[in-house]
Order: sequence, then C-alpha cells, then structure tokens
Amino acid sequence: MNGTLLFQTLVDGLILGGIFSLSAVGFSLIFGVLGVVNLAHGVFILAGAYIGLWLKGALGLDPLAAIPVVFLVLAVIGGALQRTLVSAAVQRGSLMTSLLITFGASLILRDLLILAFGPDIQSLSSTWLLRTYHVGGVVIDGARATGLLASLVLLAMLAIALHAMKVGRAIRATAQQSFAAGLCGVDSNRIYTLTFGVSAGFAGASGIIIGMINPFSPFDDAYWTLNAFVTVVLGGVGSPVGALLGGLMLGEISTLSSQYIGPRFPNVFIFCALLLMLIVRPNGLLGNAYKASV
Amino acid sequence: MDAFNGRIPAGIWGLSAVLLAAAVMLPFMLSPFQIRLAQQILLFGGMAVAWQMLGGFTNYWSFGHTAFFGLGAFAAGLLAQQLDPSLSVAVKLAIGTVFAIGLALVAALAIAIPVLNLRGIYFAIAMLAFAEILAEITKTFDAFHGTSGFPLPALLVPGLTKVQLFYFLFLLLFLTNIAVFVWLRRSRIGMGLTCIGQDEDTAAMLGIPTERYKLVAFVLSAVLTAIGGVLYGYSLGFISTGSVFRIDISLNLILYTMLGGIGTVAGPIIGAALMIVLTQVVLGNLLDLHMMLTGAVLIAMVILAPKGLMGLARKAWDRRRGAAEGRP
Amino acid sequence: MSAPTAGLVLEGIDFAYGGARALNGVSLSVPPASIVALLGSNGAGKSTTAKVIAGALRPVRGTIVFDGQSIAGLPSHQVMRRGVVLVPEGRLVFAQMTIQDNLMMGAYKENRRSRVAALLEQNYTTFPRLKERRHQLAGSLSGGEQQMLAIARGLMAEPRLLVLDEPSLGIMPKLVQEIFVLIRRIVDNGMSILLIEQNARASLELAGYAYVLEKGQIILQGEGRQLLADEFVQNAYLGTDT
Amino acid sequence: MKKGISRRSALGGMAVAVTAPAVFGNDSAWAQSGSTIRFGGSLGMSGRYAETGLNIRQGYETAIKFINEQKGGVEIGGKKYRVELAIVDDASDPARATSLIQRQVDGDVSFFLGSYGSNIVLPCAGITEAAGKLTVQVGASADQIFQQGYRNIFGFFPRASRAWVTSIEFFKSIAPKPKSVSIIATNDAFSKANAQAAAAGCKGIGLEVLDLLELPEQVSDASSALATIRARTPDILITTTVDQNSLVIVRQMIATDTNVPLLYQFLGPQLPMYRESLGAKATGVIMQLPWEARIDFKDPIFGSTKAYIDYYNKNNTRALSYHTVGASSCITTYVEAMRTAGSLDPAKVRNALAATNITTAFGPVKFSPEGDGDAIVMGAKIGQVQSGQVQVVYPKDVKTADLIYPTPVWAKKG
Repeated sequence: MNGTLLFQTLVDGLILGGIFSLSAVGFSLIFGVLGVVNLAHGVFILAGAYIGLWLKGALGLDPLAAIPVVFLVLAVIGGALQRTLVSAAVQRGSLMTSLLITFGASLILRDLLILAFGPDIQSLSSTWLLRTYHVGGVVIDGARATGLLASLVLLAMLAIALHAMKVGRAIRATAQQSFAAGLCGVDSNRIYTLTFGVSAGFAGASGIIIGMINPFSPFDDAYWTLNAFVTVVLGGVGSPVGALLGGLMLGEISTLSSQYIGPRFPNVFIFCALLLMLIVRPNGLLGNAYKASV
Repeated sequence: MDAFNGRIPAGIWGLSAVLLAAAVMLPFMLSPFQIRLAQQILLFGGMAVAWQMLGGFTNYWSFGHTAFFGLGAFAAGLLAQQLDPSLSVAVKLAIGTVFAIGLALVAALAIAIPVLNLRGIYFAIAMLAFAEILAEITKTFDAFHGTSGFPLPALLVPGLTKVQLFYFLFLLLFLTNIAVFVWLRRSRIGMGLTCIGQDEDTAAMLGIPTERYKLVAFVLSAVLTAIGGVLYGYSLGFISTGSVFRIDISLNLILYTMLGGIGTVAGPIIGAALMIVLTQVVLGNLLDLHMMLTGAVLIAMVILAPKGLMGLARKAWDRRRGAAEGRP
Repeated sequence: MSAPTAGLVLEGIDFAYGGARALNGVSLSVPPASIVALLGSNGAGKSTTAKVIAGALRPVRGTIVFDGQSIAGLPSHQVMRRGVVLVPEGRLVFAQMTIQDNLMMGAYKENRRSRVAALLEQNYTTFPRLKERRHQLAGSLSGGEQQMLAIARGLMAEPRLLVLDEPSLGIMPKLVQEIFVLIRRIVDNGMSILLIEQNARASLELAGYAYVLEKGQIILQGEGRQLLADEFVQNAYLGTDT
Repeated sequence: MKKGISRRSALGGMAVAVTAPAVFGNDSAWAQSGSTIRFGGSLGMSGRYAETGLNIRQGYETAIKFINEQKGGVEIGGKKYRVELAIVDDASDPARATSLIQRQVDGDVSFFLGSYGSNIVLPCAGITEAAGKLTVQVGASADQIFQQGYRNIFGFFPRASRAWVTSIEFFKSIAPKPKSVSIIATNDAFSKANAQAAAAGCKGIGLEVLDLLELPEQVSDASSALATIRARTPDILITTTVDQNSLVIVRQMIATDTNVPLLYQFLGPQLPMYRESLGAKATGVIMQLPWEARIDFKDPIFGSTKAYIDYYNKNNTRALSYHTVGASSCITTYVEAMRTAGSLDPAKVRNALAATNITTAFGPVKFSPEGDGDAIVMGAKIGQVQSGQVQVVYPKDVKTADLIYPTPVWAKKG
C-alpha cells in the first residue's frame, strides 16, 4: 500500500465529508427536535442552489455572498411548510404520516423547480474555484476545500447558536421535553417552525456550496436526502457535531472503499455501514443529542 | 374489536362472492389497457395488503418492501436463465416462485432478527437501507445483471392473451394475500400484534410472545411480496434494478394503505385503485404536472382523512346510524 | 367574574380524556400567600387538575381565574407568563442540558440578563447543592436532586403561584423533609403554593387549607389540621399511624 | 361537524371524478380520426434523464408544428392529413409506461416515438410489436433492443456495440500514435454498454486498455478514480457517462490537476453549459457528434438543416441539441416512409422504413437490418472544443478544424 495514495484518499474523504456534513445538518436538526424525517430535505438543498443561480443571473451576486439571502428564503419556505402541513400531519395522524407529507411536498417542490428552471443540469461554478494546491505530494482540490471550509464555518455557527443563545437553549429544551419547555414559557409550535426554518436555511446554504462544486439538476434531491439520512444515522441525531462526524465517516467510507476495493463499490459499503450502525447504535455514534437512546 | 373471533357476517361472504365473480369476468369485457390498470390494482393493492400484515397492526412500518419485491423478481429471473432452456415457461415460473419464496424467507429471517428490535422510525429507516443494499448489490456485481437488465421468458397459455393471463395470476396472488391477512387478523397472532401496536412493552409484560409474532407477520409479508415480484418480472418480460427496486414502490404500498384505511382489507385496495387510476388515467396524459398533483393529492388525503377513506366511511356510517337512533 | 378576586379560583372544571371523564365539576381556590394541598389517591385526577391549571390541558367546562383574569384555555407558555408555574410530576428536567442551562430555561420569559443573573444567584443560595454541580448534565443528578432542580427551575420564573405536582414521589425521606422545609420558606416570601400530594400527613401539616379529590370530584375540604383529624381521611390516606 | 361534511363531500367528489372516466370512459381521445395522423409514445419527463426527455419532446413538437402550420399537413396516397402528437410521461416506471402505451395501442395509435432506457423500451416494445405497431426513436441504443428479432422497432443511433466505429477509426488517425487508453464509466446500462464497446474497439486496434473504472450511477466524487488515472497516465481517457457526471469528472480533473494528452467525453461537451462552466479549460476535450449544425443536409420537410435551425430558433428559446434535431427527423422519416408507401397501413409503412435511405436535418437516415442506425451512415462524427466552440475534427471530409493533440495541461489553458 502506497503511503501518499492512502494519505491522498484520506484527505479526499475528509473534503467530501465536509460537504456531506453541512448538507445533512438541517435534516439532523429536524429529526432531533421534531422527530420528523424530512423527505423534502434534498429539494431544500437544490432550491438553495437554484436560488443562488437565479441571484447570480439576475443580480450578478457571487454564490458565496448569496448564502445569507438563500438562507432567509429557504427559512421562510421551511417554516411555512412546518406551520401548514407538517404540524397538521403530526396533530391529525402520527409522526409516520409526516413522512408521507414531506414526500408529497418534495414532489410538489421539485416540480416547481422544474417549472421555474427547467430540467437541465446547471452549475454555480466560479472559475476561481478550479485552482489546485499541492501539499507534500497530496493534491488538494480548491473547490472542495473551499466547500469544506465553508461547511465548518457554518456548522460552528449553528453549534454556537444552539449552545450559547437563548433561542438555541429553547430549541434544545423543546427537543428534550416539549411539555416542560412549555411550562418554562416556550411556545413549542414556534420553536418547531423556527427549527424547520433554520434547518431549511442550512440545507439551502449547503445547496450553494454543492452547486459551486458539482453541477446539479432538479432530480438530485433523492440522492441528497439519502445522504443526509446516512450521515445522521452514522454520526448522531440533532447536533452539528454529530452531523460533522457522520459526514466525515461517510466521506471516508466512500473514498477508501472506492480507492482500495473499487470505484463502483462505495454505495454498497455506505448502506452496509448504515444498516450495521442502525443495528448496533440506532442513534449514531454520538447518540441523540436530546433524548436517551432508543 | 369484534374482528378477532366473531363469525364473518353472511353479508360479507355474499359481497365477496359477487366481487370475485365480477373479477373473473372482468378481463373478458375490458380493453387491454383497462385490464392492465386492473392488473396493477390487484398486484400493488394486494402487496399493500401483504405490507399490512406487520405495518397494519403495529408501528413497524417497512419503508423498504421493494427489497422483497425486487428479490423475488431477480431470483426468479436469474434462475430462469440457468434452467434447462427446454423446460416449459410455466415450469420455470413455478420453480422460480419456489426459489424466490425460499430466498425471501431466508432474507426476511436474516434481516428480521436485528431489524425488528428497532422501534418506530428506526425500523422504517433500516428497511429502507436494506432495500438500498439489495438494489446496490444487484447493480454492482455483474453476475446479477441489474444495471443492464435481463429478459425473462415469455409465459403463454393458449386461449388467453398475455394481459389476461397475468391478470389472473395477479388475482390469484391477491386472493392469497387477502386470505392470509384475514386469517392473521382473526388469529391469536393478530390480536397479539394489535396489542403490540398499542404498547409493545405492556404487551410483552402481559406474556404475549412479541418477538415471535412480529417475526411471523414480517416473514409472511416478505414472502408474499416476493411472489408479487416474481409475477411482475414475468409480466414485464425484461427487468433491471431500476424496474423493481424502486423506492416509490415501497412508498406507494404505504400510501395506498393510508389512503384507503390502515388495518382494513378493503382500504389498501381502494387506495391502490384510486391512486393508480388517478396517476395513470386522470393525470396520465399530463407531461409536466402530474407529479405535483400526485403530491398534492397525497398531502390532501393525509391531512383531510388521516384514517383513510375507510375511516371516513365508518365515521359517516356511525353518524348516520347515530342520527337514526336519535343519538347526538 | 363580578369582582376581581386575588389568587387562583377554579370553578366547575370538567375534563375528559377522549370519552373518559377525568374531572367532574372541580372547584377550588388558592388565596395569595398560602399553602393549599390537593390530596387524593392514584388516578383521582390530581395531575389532570395540575395540567388543566397550567394550560397543558384544556377544560371542557368551567372557569379558571388567576388574580382576576381568566386563564382557562390559554396555552401553558402563556399561563406561566401570568404567574402560575407548574413543577410537573416526574420532574421532567432537561436531562441533556447542564443544571445552569436548566435554570436559565426557567427564566426564559425574562429578557434582562442582569435579572437572570440575580435570579440564578438567589437560587444557588437556596440550593447550594445545585451550585456545586452547575456545569453537570441534569440527567446525572439523583432523583431528589432533580426534584430540587425542577423546583428551582420553577422559581426562576418568579411565579406568584407555584403548583407542585407530587414533589415527594420516589425520593428519599430525608430529602422529602428538606423539600417540605423549603416549601414553607417559599411561602414566607409571599408566593402561594398548590401542593399536590399523595403524602397526606406531611402536606396536611403544612397546608392552611386542603381538598381531597376522588374519582375526579372534590369530596372533602377543610383546614389542614381539621382534615388531619378527620376519620375518613385518616382511614383512607393516612393509614395506621406510627 | 360542518368541517367533517365538507371534507367528506370533497373527498367523495374527488373519488367519483377520478374513477368514473377510468371505468366507463372510452379511449376515443386516442383514436385515429379520419384526417389526422397521431404519433404516440412515452418519454421520461420526470426522472433523472428528463433533460433528454425535454429535448426530444421539443423536437417532436417542432416537427408537428412545422408540418401543420407551414406545410398545411402531409399528403399521403392523395389525401391530406394533419399530424398530431400524443406523448405521455412514463416517469421511468415500467408499470406506468406499459399501461400508458397499452392505452395508446388500444386507442389505435399506430406510429410510436420511443422513450429511452432499456427497462422502459423493452417491455413497451413487446406491446407495440405484438400489436403490429411501429416505433421510430432517437433515444435507446442498447443492443438488447435490436436482438429480440423485433421487426417494427427502428432507432436513429447505432446500437451501443457499434457506436464506436468512427471513434476507433479516429483514434487510428491520431499522430503521434497513442498507445494506451483508460475508460471511466458509470454504473448504468447506457454507460456500461458504451464503455465495453469502446474497450473492445480500442483493443482491436492495439491500444492498451490500462483501466476500466466504474463509478456509481450518480457521481459526486471521482477523486479515487482520478488518483488511479494520475498514477498511470493513459494517452487517452474516455468517459462514457451522461452530461452531469461528465462535468463532475472533468471539473475534478481540473481541480486535482489530473492531466491526460487526450480527454474524450462521450456526452457533455456538446452542451453550451458545459463549455461555459469550464471556460478556456474546456479546450481540447473530444466528444461524439451525432449531429453537427454546420454540415448542411437536405430535408424533405424543412428543406435543409439550416432552414430547420432557423425555424427552431424562431420558435424556441431552448438551445438546440442533437436529440431535438433527431426527434424532429424521426417524424420526417416517418412521413417520408408513409409517402413512399402511399398508405398509412403499418405493414406497408414498416417496409418503407426498413428501406429508408434519405437525408434529413439530422443527417442521412438508413437503418440496419435489425433496425438500429447504420453504423457508418449514421455514425457519429468526432468533435473537439476549441476556443469555446465545437469543431469537427474527424472524419476528414467534413472536418472544420485540425485536431489539437496532445492537449496542453490544465494549468496552461486560460
């Protein structure tokens, strides 16, 4: 086994994992706080990329600079979705029915994306992103490294918000004991809406970063939802650190199996890791940030 | 809950007999397109009934039943290629079905032991992952031909067109599924499963062998779904991973069940009929918007009728009876 | 309501879970700066009453008035802003948060940082044990300590009426005593308390007035000491004395 | 109470509205009326390859519109007909596709325009073939379709195993002679079949195939495959995957400084979006050109390729793709076959199709005995991106520019 190649593979996995982490954190938060598996997550991500594309075309806004705007737009969409449909489903039916609701929402939102932007593949690339760095024999891909960096910054911001801000405390408290949080004066419905909004916002932001690295089309949503799923199950539910850990594991499993077993195998390995983790530790390595283990 | 031990009322028997007679006559009166729709209603409605054997009683909602569907189709299809080409197709189908049943049995037992210990949403996710693994395996290893696909032999029976023939095969499976489901629901296992659905820990404390009941229901459900896959594969004549390992098949089974009314026999069938007709007839000619409308219908149904159409009907019935008897 | 009355007044509260009647015409009142006990056996409807008062459950019929304002039907996060704070049965602390975070959640409605700091200080003085462990996760505390934390969290909200639901349940007798001493001290500060308990003796000794709830109805009421001497109460709730 | 009733009646109404036409309605909407020729078929408009679906659909629509509006219909056997399009979305789901195709067969549609993806095309072909209906399509090229002995299925593209004939000839013509080749494919039927055909062709002319790497169907990261390519650099790197994956791979090649003397991307560089997103870095990338706008052909309906392009651009905002031209030419081919047959009898039209030897806006059309495009006549040309434009570099008689080989390393481009 070649040392540089191994190191290169590890670095590639790390960089890939950073993007998975950011793309999954919103999914993780909704799952942790509301107990809802949001099947519209992938569409949120793509919507972020498409809104970034529109902003770039219409206003000439650089994709990175568009992140705050995209975050806000997606937060409003996500919050509205929770207010109207998801809460209705949870009240009338069960948590399980929320899966069907978010699936239905994903079909609608995806068709809206196609109507607005067409089925074509698009790209948010900036040519400056295509730069390459050589560090001691290891090649680092500038675009992806930027993605990793942006992911880390955004994840850190979320972690700080959840732990140091009053509203973050309220989100955590609601996730753990919504009844007791209500007794403390927290309006849990508002927290749920806020959580959905923030999560959608993060999904949108990750969409920008994904769009800067890879071309995208409206039909990629299932891929990203599934990846978020795996990331959360590997890392842990509800916390940015869990998402980071899960994303990095996913990235490493993906690149290592691809390099040393064969480039067509990563999916098999990823899903086997997922199943294994579910059986051994259903809440992921870090467990559920809010509740005791299943 | 009078369903467990009471006799099935004569009215239900009568209705069933009429429906069955109609079902047998139907393919000789409908156009091939209409028979194809009926085929799908029988196949997917019947599989939704099979899905209910576990998911209808308990919160163990499998989001990966397409795993067994695809397993059946691939097992029978790949076996048919290995068998002596001089064998008649009917024999190949029969051997393939037996093989698929065996394989589904083994797979279900193997996966059930770890997965049935997971509760609620985690079970759902684990099943989804299981389906993805099987799908990826068929695509990744060339021996399974999942990526490029492979043909299945064409089954012909003199006197029947291909659509009619598969209609009757699907009908047969459909009736089997219903019979097994009704038997299960009326048996001790059904009662146990219902208790598990209410509160699994309490059920276990009451001495209900929860593990065994869940396993029986899961395996039955898996095997019957695999047979559906075998027949579907033969009816298409050519399959690939993309035709049988489809997440939307898993989701549709749940959707049909929810739509019609979970826990009932008629519910999944009504749900399947409604959705298949809606998506393929009413919205069939739309090029752009049918996915969006499907999503909208799905959301509307879940919010407006959380207990499904059967739930609504029952409520309306109760209300009318209540009014007739002068109760509020 | 004709004349604004101080304190909490419940009148004719009915409540049902689905079809099952849980409360049937419950009326009671808690005057300012007093301790009122609500006794009853398991399943009598005590916790349901507490949840109805706190806004977690919506009564089918009846009025709930606190300091002259109707609070019936308000959601719990609004009821607590009116000054009625419930410390729920089973403590329900935020197990995955630190003790300090738990306390700060108690002062959620308070936006002034300085006031929150002062309240923290005040409660740490009352509960020195919590101060020592303020950076530990609440889930690591013992049952009694969690109860302390739950009460402290309630106090952080600066309630005018504290509803304590079974504070002695599942706690070592030594700590129970401590908790009851604490309850008396709280009332000295002008706060009133509705104490919901199965531990009838200690409660009756403490309470100025008490109600007995049975199958969702108030079947007996009177001054604490009076009830302590009541033959029915002795037989039903106090058991054989030692 | 009130809410319950309205909800109930709403659902009841929905159920009736939905089921009634299905059970009792006839399928007259599909029937072939006296003076209209109806083209049926399905396309995947809502799946991963919906972009192709849209391109093909616009090609059909353009031809239909032109025939009806500009030509006032078509004359066959002395009678004037209008043409009409009745395609549906199969959502890449075989159950849906087969029943929708059956509906059209029942409704007497005789002329089908095909979908793509063998798991859709093959079951549908079984239905149309059994009913004696025809299919001409510009999507599916899997060998299996043309090995079933079907008489009524025609395709514009040479089947996958023959799609590399011109490319292999092109490799032979390169100087200095390349010695080795690596292939990156993705795990889907289209890509796999083409990769195998490419590998077989390369071996046939003595090129050493260093690696045949297969990535998952949707590629988000190709870093490990590229590390292998860097470890032993081939003279030619071929990727046989769809646009989106091609772009992922090439961008990662640039970002990881993975250089090869010649990069051949089967699909992708044809797209303007591909070239825009890469800018000057796109220079030198080789592709297959099933169609090239600058080569003008006579077209019996549109007049010429140039006239076709003008008409298309006047009526559409979407950039013209080879699928679009091909789709329009499918209808041209049908109409020409009907004229030759002088009849709408499917059997006669079938024989005329089998004997087709015309040029269309797409180029010459001639089918092999099995029904796929003739590998020589309909084989793709070879293009190369040069200064943001696609130039034809092979075959020599139609080339618009000389081949750049070896291409400069990424860092030297722009």
